[in-house]
Amino acid sequence: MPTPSAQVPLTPPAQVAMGSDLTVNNVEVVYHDIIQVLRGVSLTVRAGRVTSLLGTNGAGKTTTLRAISGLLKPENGKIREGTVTFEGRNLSGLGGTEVVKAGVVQVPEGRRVFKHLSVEENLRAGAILGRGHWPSDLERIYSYFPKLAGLRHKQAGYTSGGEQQMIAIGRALMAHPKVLLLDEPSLGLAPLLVAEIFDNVRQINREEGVGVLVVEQNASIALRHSDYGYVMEGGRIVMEGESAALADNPDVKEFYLGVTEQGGRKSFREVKSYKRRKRWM
Amino acid sequence: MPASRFTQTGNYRVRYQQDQTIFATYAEQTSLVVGVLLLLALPLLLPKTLLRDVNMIMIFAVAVLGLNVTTGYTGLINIGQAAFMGVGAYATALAATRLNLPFFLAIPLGGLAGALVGTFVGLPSLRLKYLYLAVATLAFQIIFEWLVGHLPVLAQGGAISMPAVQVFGVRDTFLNHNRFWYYLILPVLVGLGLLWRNVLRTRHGRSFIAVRDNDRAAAAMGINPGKAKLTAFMIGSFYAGVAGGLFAYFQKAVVIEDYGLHTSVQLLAMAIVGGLGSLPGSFLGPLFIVALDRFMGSASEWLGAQNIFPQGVDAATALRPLAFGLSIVLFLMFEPRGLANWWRLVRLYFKKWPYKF
Amino acid sequence: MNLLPQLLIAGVVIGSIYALAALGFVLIYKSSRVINFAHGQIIATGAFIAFALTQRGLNFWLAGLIAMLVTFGLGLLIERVFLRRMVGEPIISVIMVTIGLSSVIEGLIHLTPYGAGNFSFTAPAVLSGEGLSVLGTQLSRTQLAGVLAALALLGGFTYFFNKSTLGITMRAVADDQMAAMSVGTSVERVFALAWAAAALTAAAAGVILGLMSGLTLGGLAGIGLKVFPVVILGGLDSVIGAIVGGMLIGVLENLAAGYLDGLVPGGGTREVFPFIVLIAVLLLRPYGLFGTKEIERV
Amino acid sequence: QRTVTLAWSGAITGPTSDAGSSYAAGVEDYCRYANSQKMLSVTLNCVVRDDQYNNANTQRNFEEFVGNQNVPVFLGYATGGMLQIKGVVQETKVPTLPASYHIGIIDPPNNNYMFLPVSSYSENIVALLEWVAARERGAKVALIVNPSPFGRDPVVDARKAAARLGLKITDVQEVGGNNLDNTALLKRLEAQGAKYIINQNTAGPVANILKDAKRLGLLGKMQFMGAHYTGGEDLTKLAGDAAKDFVWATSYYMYDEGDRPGIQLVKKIGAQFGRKADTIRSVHYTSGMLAAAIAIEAMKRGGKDITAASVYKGLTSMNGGRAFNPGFTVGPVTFSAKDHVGAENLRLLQADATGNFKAITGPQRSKMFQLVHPLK
Amino acid sequence: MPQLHVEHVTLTFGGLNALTDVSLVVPEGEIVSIIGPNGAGKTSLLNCISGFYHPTQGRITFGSHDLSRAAPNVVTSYGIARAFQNLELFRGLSVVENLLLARHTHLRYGLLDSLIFYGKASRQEAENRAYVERIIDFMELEPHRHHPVGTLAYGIQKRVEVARALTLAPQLLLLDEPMAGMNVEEKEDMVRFILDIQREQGVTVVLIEHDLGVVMDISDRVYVLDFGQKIAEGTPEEVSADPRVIEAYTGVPGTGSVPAVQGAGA
Ligand SMILES: Nc1ncnc2c1ncn2[C@@H]1O[C@H](COP(=O)(O)OP(=O)(O)OP(=O)(O)O)[C@@H](O)[C@H]1O
Ligand SMILES: Nc1ncnc2c1ncn2[C@@H]1O[C@H](COP(=O)(O)OP(=O)(O)OP(=O)(O)O)[C@@H](O)[C@H]1O
Ligand SMILES: [Mg+2]
Ligand SMILES: [Mg+2]
Repeated sequence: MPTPSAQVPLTPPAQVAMGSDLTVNNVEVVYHDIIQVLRGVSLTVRAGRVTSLLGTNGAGKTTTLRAISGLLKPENGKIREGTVTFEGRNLSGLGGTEVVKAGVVQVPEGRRVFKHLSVEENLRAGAILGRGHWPSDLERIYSYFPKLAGLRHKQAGYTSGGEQQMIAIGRALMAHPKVLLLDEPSLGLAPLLVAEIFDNVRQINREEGVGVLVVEQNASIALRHSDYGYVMEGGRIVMEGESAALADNPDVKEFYLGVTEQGGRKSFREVKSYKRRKRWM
Repeated sequence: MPASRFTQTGNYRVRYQQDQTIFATYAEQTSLVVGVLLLLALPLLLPKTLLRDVNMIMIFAVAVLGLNVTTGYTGLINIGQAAFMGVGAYATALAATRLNLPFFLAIPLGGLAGALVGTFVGLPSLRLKYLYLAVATLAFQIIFEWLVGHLPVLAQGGAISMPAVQVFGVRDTFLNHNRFWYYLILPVLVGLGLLWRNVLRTRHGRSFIAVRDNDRAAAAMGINPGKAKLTAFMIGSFYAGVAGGLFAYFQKAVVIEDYGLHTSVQLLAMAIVGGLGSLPGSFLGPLFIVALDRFMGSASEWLGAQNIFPQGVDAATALRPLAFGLSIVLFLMFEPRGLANWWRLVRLYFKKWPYKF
Repeated sequence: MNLLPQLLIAGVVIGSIYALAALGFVLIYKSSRVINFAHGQIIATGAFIAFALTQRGLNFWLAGLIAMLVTFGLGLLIERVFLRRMVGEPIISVIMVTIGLSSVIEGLIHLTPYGAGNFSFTAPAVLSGEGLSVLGTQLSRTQLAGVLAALALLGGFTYFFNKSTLGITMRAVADDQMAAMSVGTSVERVFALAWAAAALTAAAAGVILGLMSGLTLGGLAGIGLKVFPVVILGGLDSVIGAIVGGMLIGVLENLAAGYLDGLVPGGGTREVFPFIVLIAVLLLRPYGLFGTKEIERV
Repeated sequence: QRTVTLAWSGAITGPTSDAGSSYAAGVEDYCRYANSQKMLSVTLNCVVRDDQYNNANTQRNFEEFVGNQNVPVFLGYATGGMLQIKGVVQETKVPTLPASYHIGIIDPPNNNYMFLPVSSYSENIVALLEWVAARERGAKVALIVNPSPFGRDPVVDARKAAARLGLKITDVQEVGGNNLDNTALLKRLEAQGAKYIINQNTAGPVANILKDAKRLGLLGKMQFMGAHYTGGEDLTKLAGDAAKDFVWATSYYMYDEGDRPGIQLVKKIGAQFGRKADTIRSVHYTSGMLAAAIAIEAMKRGGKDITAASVYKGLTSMNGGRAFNPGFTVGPVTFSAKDHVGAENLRLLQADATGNFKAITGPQRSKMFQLVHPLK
Repeated sequence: MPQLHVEHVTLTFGGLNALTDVSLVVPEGEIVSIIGPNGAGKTSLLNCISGFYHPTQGRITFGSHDLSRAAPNVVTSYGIARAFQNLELFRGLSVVENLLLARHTHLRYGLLDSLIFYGKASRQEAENRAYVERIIDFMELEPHRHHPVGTLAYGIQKRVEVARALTLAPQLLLLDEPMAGMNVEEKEDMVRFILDIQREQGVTVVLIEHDLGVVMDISDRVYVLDFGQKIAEGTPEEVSADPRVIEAYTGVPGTGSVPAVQGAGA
């Protein structure tokens, strides 16, 4: 398992806290008042930049996003310690609606489009705050995702996985966010589409100056498309750094990128077949 | 196995079959015996009208056990359980009056009739999901009541009197009515309770839960979801039918009003207040609802006598529906797992207390 | 004289009253997937509030309006106090809460002078005048008012759900609460609004029903049951379905009463016929004529 | 013996509570009035208990009153509950007075201790048929009944009577609550040529039928009529002017007949116990009083020791010169070992334009009824 | 052991062709992968095999059994098990109970035995419990045995899905994206389980997966779908060199060694 490594020093606190950065400060989260999942997580999403958050299953990545976006409550979770600040405001403890109003919007894990609504209605449902002018916003979304324009009236439940991911991102954009939180956008997507989605994210980031925090299992693509990265394990940030530097880290290479010491990719057939007993909890 | 089986301090089971035992420790077995003795002595300890309530609770418990199979375990919301009771009651009444069958044959016959009709009514469940099935059972409830009203053999819903029952030379009379039936209903309830528990810990019971949780995955496990649902309906309405037969004898006559929508709602309320899908809940729910009704009856009468309300007794009796409704609502809001959860907590507290159902 | 056209007309008229009664039911289901068993009781509440106000000398129309506003508030209150806590609980629990509520509301009405007894509105002159004769069927002005109110409300809500952002959002909430929250929707507010709107339409239905058949608690509350075949036929979450379902049930009832009753000793087939149709419809089209088909992909 | 309990069990909430709550008030008030008048040497403990129209509750109340409190007479209520309880009543020999005037309650078997305070629904209906036959030979009649044992009860007797009276019953239809639209029903009856429509129902469904008949212009063409629970204040309130000309059969005096001693008593007692005007006006209030009055009178006549047997004796001796006449009904209350109907006399009343019922016959018994349903 | 034959299968949803004339063969004991873009119809094909959908045209056979019209539970009884793309577990039940459910058809006692729960039922329950424990051991799920699966981490839940399918003791195992949402290390674990299942138990495997690294490394044979049509088939090497596949799916030429998306963060 990766451990904090000397090659990637932790960012000194002085570097943090620019005006419109989103900062997560030493946050602890418990579910059902007993299950502690985050054990003091701190990270910064720089304004206008793409930040990635990597980590094993169950490390608490989704939980971190929920802690930011105020969606812990419906899952019976709460922030026990720490703060989330954005533009000088403390977002922790706010409800989902307030956080969206503040300009931070989450694209949930597994996309969760409104299955029974048409594609266009899905997008309009994102315009609930009434920010901007929805008809022109629709055109804006269609310009990022031309595919969606052709599917306007199709029921979202019957669109393919990649299209659903586009709908979910487009829906979030309707609220004119300043920071976009993406939870595993590549989940279940074919390689070409993964690339397409990340290109889209990059484009949106560039053109609208939106800050992006992207949670990913697909570390290679996430690091390639982000400026800065964090690695999370067991509810803690265990590593961070510029994306390029992270991708060079040997532990990251072995456990997240599947690259051998020699730099080649090792074959899945050669996985050691003796039992590598590990603790999963 | 540890040397002492009196109290158990850990899991000492070494064979999977031991995981199946219900009463494992001596403490549990002793308290079982004590419990049984207590139950047998109950009629001697309770005043007569309370004993009547106990009998009602036990009859309701039989029906609620059934409801807990369909609704609690299989997730098929059933708003027609009282109609299945009615099917059992009428079948029992016909068996007793037309075929002159003794009650120990007439009541199981009622159960079978319930099961038969239940399976038939369950057929839409093969296609219907979610709330639509609930509405289909509601429709059955209404169609049932209508049908009885149009059938002269069923006295068009008027009274069909039940013959008096005699067991071991003891006759059912006004004075011993409640004791008499207590000793007949109790074994039926205990027996059906045991069968209930057995079914639900075997492949059938698991298939019910599987269908409830995820019927597609259930099908992928080789479970025929339709068959599972129908089996659940069959078992659930068998229990209802038996309850109906018992009720027919206990009330001494079958009248359609006893098996109306209101009773169905009451049964659902009992199942939920008790805790859906729970054996102790199936007893605690009816106990709570009946006790609450008795209490509110007295309370409202007392309030009426105090002349607090301008209209005296009429306004005060409003407290009964109010309390009934409020108790359901409050339970669901604050203790959705029902009384069974309280029961569990109490048992955790008295760790050594037995009955690890 | 041919019976059929008269039966059809009468069926459509009574059907639109059913549709009006069913509308609130659909509103709640559409946004929160809750079947509201207390709907009949809310209808009764609306009617009795209006009646109590007219008893105190208020103008009929004003009384009706105030009753609608009061029940609007009542809807908000019910949602806030009882249903908000139930978000995320299994659906049967939520249904049972509404069953409990129906009992609570009945109890509360019993605490007023209107709990037991028969009352009726003194209809304003506009509504009590000569009716209209359509194809040989005489329709009263009350009935016509009912049809108009039903069509207006149903049309309004259809537009609302399909075209307005708020309407779309309400449907989105029904679809996936979590996802709706993620784009900043206040799910609570949507639910509250749905209950309030439903209660408001229930009051309208209550007043019209009260005008037509007088006010008794049992009678008004009993409409809550009649609504089931209507919404199942039309589709639980479809406003259009409510009106079509209402009219179909109205017509079917009348056809049963007109043609079947003579064949069945004792008659009264209109009481069950809708429910038999209901089961048949469920088997052929499990989500009703206009209901949303559940999307299931594994 | 210091106190004796006079107990009633019926629907104060639940279905039919509109009638039940007034009935309960009548029972309770008359009982308290009896105490205040020292009618008996003992004090009455007046108990009215809500059974929510639930038969199991009725039986429980019966067991508690009869089994525990040893009441000498039981005042009951609903058709279903009373039919169900007949066996126990027979066994315990406690005289029982229902508020349901279903003839099956006093038909054998197990009928020895069941007493109807007034004429049965069947007798009401047969009397209406006699009235029709007198007006128009061979007239066509339709019956509309409640879809319950309560409603279906008189159908058999009505058919028999109609046959003997030369009337033609064109249809028997069941109509319950929520009958918001009766167009089809009425149009069909019209097509059948039925001119007389006799109802056995509660006031609500009847009112809806009348309103629809008015809308369809059938009021003049059809004569609507009904048994005890169809008419009176309840109908007036619900149907308004659509109730005009409705013919109603009942054994009770009307509230408007202020010169009748019974009605004066009702008003006096109602005022004494502070009842609402609406309650006092209700015929069910009077009915409740009648039941209580009969019970108390039977206690008084039964002898010093008040027991079920003494009350039975007191009841069955109410005949001939010893008939009881509290003035609530148009005839005296008579019972005997064979006769289990109290005030058999009834009148037909007809509603005027404002919905007030005015007698159109004097007090009478239905002769035909005694032929089609002889005492058993 | 029987082979799976899919012959000219077409599947239509109200005008939309999810599958058009797809044919494929799965030889016994092999690992066969199906790849293709999202919405290509991979899951639909699996649904057709496992009885959730029925092909509009064409035939699917498994040995002597015709699967084209069979219900899912019937297909299962022929020895075909499946793990779903989106978790379809019994979330409220524990791992043991989930697996016991998969023994449903292997438990052969009737409703009456159930009611009495003595002898037959009791004995079989204990035997099957032992069987389930062996699977738990094999899939390394011991620590989670009694936890409700709904509360387990996503990766574990995926593993429970596979374990549950395995508990059915199938001859053919259908896996729909068993490694979605996992990091490399976790994928390696899953690959090892799949290989063990195939090698040690001789189970035939049909695998749908978007991670080409995995697919190319472990498959004996690969089919490629696009817009419901089969556009390529062959060994991993053949398929990954096929221009049509590159255009429709991977976007990058080359063999299975290092697809671009899987490459190091360069
Ligand atoms: N609603 C909840 N109730 C209880 N525990 C939860 C809940 N949600 C998550 N957890 C637990 O919190 C831990 C972290 O979950 P989280 O979803 O944040 O992980 P993740 O890093 O996003 O993993 P994945 O890559 O699988 O999505 C897990 O162990 C999970 O079981
Ligand atoms: N039940 C259904 N009703 C209507 N259309 C459906 C249904 N199931 C699938 N489809 C359609 O069939 C096509 C193929 O879908 P399928 O799920 O098989 O794709 P897939 O290849 O598995 O994609 P992914 O990689 O995203 O899982 C899609 O266009 C989808 O919308
Ligand atoms: Mg996650
Ligand atoms: Mg798929």
